Amino acid sequence: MEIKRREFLKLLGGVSGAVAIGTYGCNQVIDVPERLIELAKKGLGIETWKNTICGQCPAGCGIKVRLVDDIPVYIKGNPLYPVNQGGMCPSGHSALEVLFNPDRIKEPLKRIGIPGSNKWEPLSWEEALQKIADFLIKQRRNNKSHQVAFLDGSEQNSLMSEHIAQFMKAYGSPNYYQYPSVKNDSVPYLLLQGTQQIPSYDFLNTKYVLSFGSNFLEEGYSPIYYTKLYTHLKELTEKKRTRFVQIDSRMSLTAINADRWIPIRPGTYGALALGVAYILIREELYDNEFVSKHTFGFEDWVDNEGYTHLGFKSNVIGNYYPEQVSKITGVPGETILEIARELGNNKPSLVLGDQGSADNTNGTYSQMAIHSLNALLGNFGKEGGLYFTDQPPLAELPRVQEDELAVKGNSQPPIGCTYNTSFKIMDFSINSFTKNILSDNPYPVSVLFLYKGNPLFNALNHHDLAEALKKIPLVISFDSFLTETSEYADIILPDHTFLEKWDEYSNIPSVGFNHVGIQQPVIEPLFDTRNSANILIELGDKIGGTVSGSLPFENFEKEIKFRVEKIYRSGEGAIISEGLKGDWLEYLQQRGWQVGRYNSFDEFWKLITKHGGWWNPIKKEKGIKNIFKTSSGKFEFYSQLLKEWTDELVLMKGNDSHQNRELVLSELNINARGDQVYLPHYEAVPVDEHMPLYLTTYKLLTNRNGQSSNQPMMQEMFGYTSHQSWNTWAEIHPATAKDYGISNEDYIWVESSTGSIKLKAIVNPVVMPNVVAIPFGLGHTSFGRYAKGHGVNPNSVMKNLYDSLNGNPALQATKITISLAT
Amino acid sequence: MNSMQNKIIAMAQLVSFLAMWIFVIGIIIWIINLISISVELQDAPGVSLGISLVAIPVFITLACILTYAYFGFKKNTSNLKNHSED
Amino acid sequence: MPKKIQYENELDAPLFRPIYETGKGFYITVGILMLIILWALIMYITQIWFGLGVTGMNQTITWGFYIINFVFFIGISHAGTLISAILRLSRAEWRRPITRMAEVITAIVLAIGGLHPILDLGRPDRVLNIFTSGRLQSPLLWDVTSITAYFTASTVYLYLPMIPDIAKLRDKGGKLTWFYSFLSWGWQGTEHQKKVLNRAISILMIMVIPIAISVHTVISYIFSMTLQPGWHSTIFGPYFVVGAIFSGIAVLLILMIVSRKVFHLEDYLKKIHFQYLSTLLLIMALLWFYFTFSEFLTGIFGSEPHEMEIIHYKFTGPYALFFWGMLLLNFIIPVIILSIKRFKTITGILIASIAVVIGMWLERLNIVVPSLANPRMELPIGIYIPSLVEWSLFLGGIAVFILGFVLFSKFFPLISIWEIEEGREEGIKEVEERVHSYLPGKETGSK
Amino acid sequence: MPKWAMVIDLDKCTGCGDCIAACKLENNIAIVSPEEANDGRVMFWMDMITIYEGEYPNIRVKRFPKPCFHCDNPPCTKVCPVNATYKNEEGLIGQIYHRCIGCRYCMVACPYTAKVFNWLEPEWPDEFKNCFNPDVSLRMMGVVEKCSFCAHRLLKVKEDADSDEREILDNEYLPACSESCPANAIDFGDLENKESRVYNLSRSSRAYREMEDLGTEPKVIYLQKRE
Repeated sequence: MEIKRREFLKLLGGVSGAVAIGTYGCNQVIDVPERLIELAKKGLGIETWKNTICGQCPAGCGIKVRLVDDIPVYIKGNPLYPVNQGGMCPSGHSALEVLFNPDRIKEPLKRIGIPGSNKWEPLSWEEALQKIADFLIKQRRNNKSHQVAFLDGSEQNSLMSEHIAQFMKAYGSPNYYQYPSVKNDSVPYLLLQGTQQIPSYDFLNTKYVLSFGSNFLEEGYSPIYYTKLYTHLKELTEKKRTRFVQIDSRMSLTAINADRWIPIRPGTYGALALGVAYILIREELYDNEFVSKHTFGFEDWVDNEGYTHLGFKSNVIGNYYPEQVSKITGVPGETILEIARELGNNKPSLVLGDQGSADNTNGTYSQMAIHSLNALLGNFGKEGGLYFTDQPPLAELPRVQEDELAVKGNSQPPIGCTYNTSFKIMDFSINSFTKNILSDNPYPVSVLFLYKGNPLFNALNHHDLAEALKKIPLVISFDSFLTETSEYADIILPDHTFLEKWDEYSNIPSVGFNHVGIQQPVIEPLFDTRNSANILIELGDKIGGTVSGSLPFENFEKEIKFRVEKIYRSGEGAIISEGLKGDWLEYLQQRGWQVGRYNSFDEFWKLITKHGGWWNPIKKEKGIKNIFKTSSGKFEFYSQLLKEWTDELVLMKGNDSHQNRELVLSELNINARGDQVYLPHYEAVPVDEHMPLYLTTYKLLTNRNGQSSNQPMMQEMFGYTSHQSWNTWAEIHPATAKDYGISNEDYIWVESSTGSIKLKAIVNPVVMPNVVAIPFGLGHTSFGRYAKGHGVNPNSVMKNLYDSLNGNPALQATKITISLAT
Repeated sequence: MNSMQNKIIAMAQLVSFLAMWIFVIGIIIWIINLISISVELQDAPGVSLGISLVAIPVFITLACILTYAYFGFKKNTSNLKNHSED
Repeated sequence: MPKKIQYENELDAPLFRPIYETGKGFYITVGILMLIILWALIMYITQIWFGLGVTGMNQTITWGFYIINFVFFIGISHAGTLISAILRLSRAEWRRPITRMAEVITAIVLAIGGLHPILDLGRPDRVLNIFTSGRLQSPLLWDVTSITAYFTASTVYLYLPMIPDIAKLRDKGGKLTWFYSFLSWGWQGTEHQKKVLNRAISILMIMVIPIAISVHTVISYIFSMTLQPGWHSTIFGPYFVVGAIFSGIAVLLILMIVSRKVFHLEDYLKKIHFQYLSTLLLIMALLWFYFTFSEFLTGIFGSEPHEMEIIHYKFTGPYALFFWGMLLLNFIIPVIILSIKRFKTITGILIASIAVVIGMWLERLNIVVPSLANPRMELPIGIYIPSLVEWSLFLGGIAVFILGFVLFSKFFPLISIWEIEEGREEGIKEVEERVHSYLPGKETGSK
Repeated sequence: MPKWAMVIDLDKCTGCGDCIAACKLENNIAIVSPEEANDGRVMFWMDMITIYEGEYPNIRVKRFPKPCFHCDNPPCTKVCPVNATYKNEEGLIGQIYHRCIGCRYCMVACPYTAKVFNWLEPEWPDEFKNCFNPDVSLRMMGVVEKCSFCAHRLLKVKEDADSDEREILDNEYLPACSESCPANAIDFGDLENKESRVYNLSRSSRAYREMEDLGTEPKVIYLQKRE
């Protein structure tokens, strides 16, 4: 036996042992795939590891890819990369199924059928690019450069987005949008403290965390980073534990791991937050010093014209006493009392708000209410509070050179914004984007670039969006797969998968330190695909002039190098490396802000690509002053910015008259009046009262935005928590199920005013009564053999509602009824 | 019934009889083999022995009974033949 | 047909008739059965081709029809040999027309049952591994050994008592003379041969009883040796044996009634035989209930959570219908029919027996599936719905059994002729002496 | 002789399910068709068990990963008729795929339902055949398979250790699940080695094993949630 095994090892060289275990394995050589036998005959199977950044979701984890004879066979977390420190999420592991997916687009395609007909014919790169370039040039010559729009669904803080922005600006169009857009999510922070940045939370030093629907372990910006923090915390605080309390209408992964779960009626988070504020204020549990020093609009105040304005305090005291709040939220008064006291008595204590509380028509106001709790607790610029990371010392891209065509184009109003195209607060709303395209308001869109993402699948207004896509003369999609959306494209320029391309990721939102990750090819492109970034450079060159001048790089790799070189010069931080394993924070603290010296940039570059990234955990000391960029230089309970901009809108209606203000407010779907509009307050969600149940959706780690639906492994373990594979299910509380005569595993109809879907019911008490929770991700009508026709898409029964302040879709605002499917 | 046929039949009987023995012996060998394996793998030896102790004798007795019957009948038929000769 | 074979003048002519006269009925039955078997064969080939995926089993419920039927068929096999052996031992004179049939059933059903585990294998091509690298500590191997032993024993036990009848057939001549003379081992019916034969039989019947019992005990071990709740029970050995004999007698009764009708054996299988046998059935029914009762009582009384889970599942779960059906068919119906004189007619007995056979099959189902459907780990409870393939193979098994019986009846007398004769000649005298010997008074010189 | 064991800290485990994916990728576990999956024939070596305790709204959800427990007193190896599943000298329970006759007796006998069966011929599109892990043999139709504690990794580690004459270090041999668990909840190591993390954790007051009353002596030890 032994000898045989040796022989076998020889056969497979470096990659020892298809031998399972025991002494019988030798016979199992026959079980090794042909390919490997051949490789083995060729010589030793050489095993190598390459570091890169995972592109499955925006979380930007560092991954280590195992290659045997240059073919990736396994992926694990990069133990050195500070964001995930060797951790991974399920979908990261199925990345190889993206790379080797049988449904990949292998060459440029031209649509021959009608949009959505999915009939294609191949096209040579030169032909395709020339075609597009000509069109773009024509547009430009006719002063229509602004009619070129770019929709970037990557959701990623990568160089790519800046790259695109650069291109669009140089070309002369204001219409570059990210969807979903992080900028939108940060609107509340913009309104309250004037900075458009997602805060990071100092979990490690806090005693108590109150999370308003923020599912940071599952749906957050970087779940694995938070998982790491979370468990690191549990290690640190064996004795005195940090207490996690999760407020959510469904028991999310975060809620399961929290110390307490408080169910709440969807869309009423803001009210609860203010209810908590009520008690903090009443019982003097808030940070009086901070509030008096660094906040604006807490007490009632008088403006220059001598008008008295309502203060946060009196607003809260007046409207949000526990009985009232518990009537709105369904949370018992004593519970509110409890959490408020725990919050006030366990400082430093943190308050988080996201997903559940944000994805609603009143999302922005809820977030403001929740965030203002942090102000009451004085959680700024102190240990165990929240903070804002610095920007990494990356080189800015060269200043965009705008010729007069570009200037003219850029001066045009962007079409991606809400009801009035100059509403500055919001970055992008797919809803108004669509409406504007359909109504040619203020101008038609003639070219649309699509990069990654799948708006037709994600958006709540997919019908209109489809129409809009049909309307646009030229739709170009950079995509590796045929998705619902790219089916509407006229030309598809296949992109590399992230394992084949260069990119650079810096500062994932809410990750608590400065970091840069290098995404690099681990394998030669399998097919005739190209990096979209390079395509843009090429297009720029074809257009020529200032456009090519603004992207003066041979290719994307060079561009990244150019950016990274500045880090090297700055000498800040460190390339992640063996030394930083283990208890990294302390290590760097005592080691000062710089680790390691590099003789040359080439060495630096070699190292950073070898290890996968750079980081700098040391925060620059910031006075509270530079946290708040508001006009008052303080934290503004009363958002003067919001006031200013609403006033602008009012003026655009003509004069500042009562009815104009009414008009504006009603168009913004704001029910509050007077000063309340600019204060954190509770806005009731407009729901169909005749529908008895709430519909809430959530995203699973196995398939965060439906982008993993074409990976069989993820399809199979989609519902690993309730042993559901390849299909969608609806969670229903036993009481509710009883009312509707539904038992576990029954099939039910979920019906809203916009449509109905049939799916399996899972009856268990992890969702509050009268709420039906459905995971988002499946129900594709395209996107390859593994995605198509499995499960249902809850968004298809959702009402097309949006938070009109920041333009985000309201995923929790639909009410439904259910019935047993027969 | 000619004698030729008789001979063939007698042969056939003998063959089947031997086959029976081979079968039984085969089984016994197999069981012994199994015991050796179980000893080698330190399986519960009590069980193995128990089974084999039951199985082996059973097969042997069966075989013996058949043999007994076989020859018992044979012997008798032969003297019958002698009778018929004279 | 050269010359018509003379048997009409025989005393036991009705026993020869089915052998020498072939009606249309015979060919039709055989034809139909052949078709069914062919179908089953095709189904099995598909299973080999595509794998066990074509069945209704899944990761939690990994055993289904095949194992159920395995236990069921082996159970039936207990009819024959055991009963005939016991009757022979107790020298019950009414056994004479019954024994042969009983033994036939055993032989055929064992062959079928024994093959079922192979149907259940994921890799039948590797079945020989149990010879090269078998492990005696696995209850499955205990089965292999004990079933082979039982099979050989019962075939021998069927064969030896048949020799005199075979000789009879040989002497009648006809096309198959060579065949019969090959099997008859030159039987001449001399005193010496009779002595030899009787001795052989008497050794066999003593030996067969323990084997038969052991076989079904061992089969129960397959289940009770695991830690599964609902299986891990010491009572299982006897429980299975009783169940086996129970179903065995039922099948025997059915066949007796049928062949009595078909082959006009009213003269041989008299009402009295059915009376006696059905009484035995009744006793078994009660015994079976006793075991079932104590099995569940211990479970419920101890109320160990996992046990309870499964008992609850049996009582109320998706298979509850089968469970209560089992009680009805195995206990209530037979007891009512067999204990009330008025119902205890041939038809009544037939109904009761059929009920029992179905009931016993349900019992096997209730043992195998629910325990597997409720794993100890908190996994979603699986459901098992047998596929077409499984049903076909079940049907095929039954078809093979009937075919075997029909063919046997074509070549050999279903009732032991020589034993009947023996009964006429010596039986009566012998019984008389025996009765005398039981009675008070001085020993009459009984040999 | 080392005694390999796994310690899963349920206080840290968030139930993210990464272990499942890592395991599937590392061990070339077949992915069954949706229809098959519907019939409950999904193959996970590492599975996720969820238990709901308490009354709404004070529900405690206990969610824990379940690999093969590699019992010291395994019920499965006892019943295998062909010695296709067995306990090797280091206490790992092995499966010999090419010898298994597919009687599924071991699955029936395992109280933890840790084993899965290949009901149909496992199939992959050719593209995916590229990224098989060459260290792990593929299974064929009709055989039973289960978690092996990534024993193929042990082989490698052993060879490394042998080549530079030394003992295997603690945390040198890690199964895929433990290696990539984002919560560091899965520890793996040698119970015989008094210095190993696993040894110390296994002596914690929170340590327990699934269904200890069965006397199967699992070598997967759970650490209870702290309250």
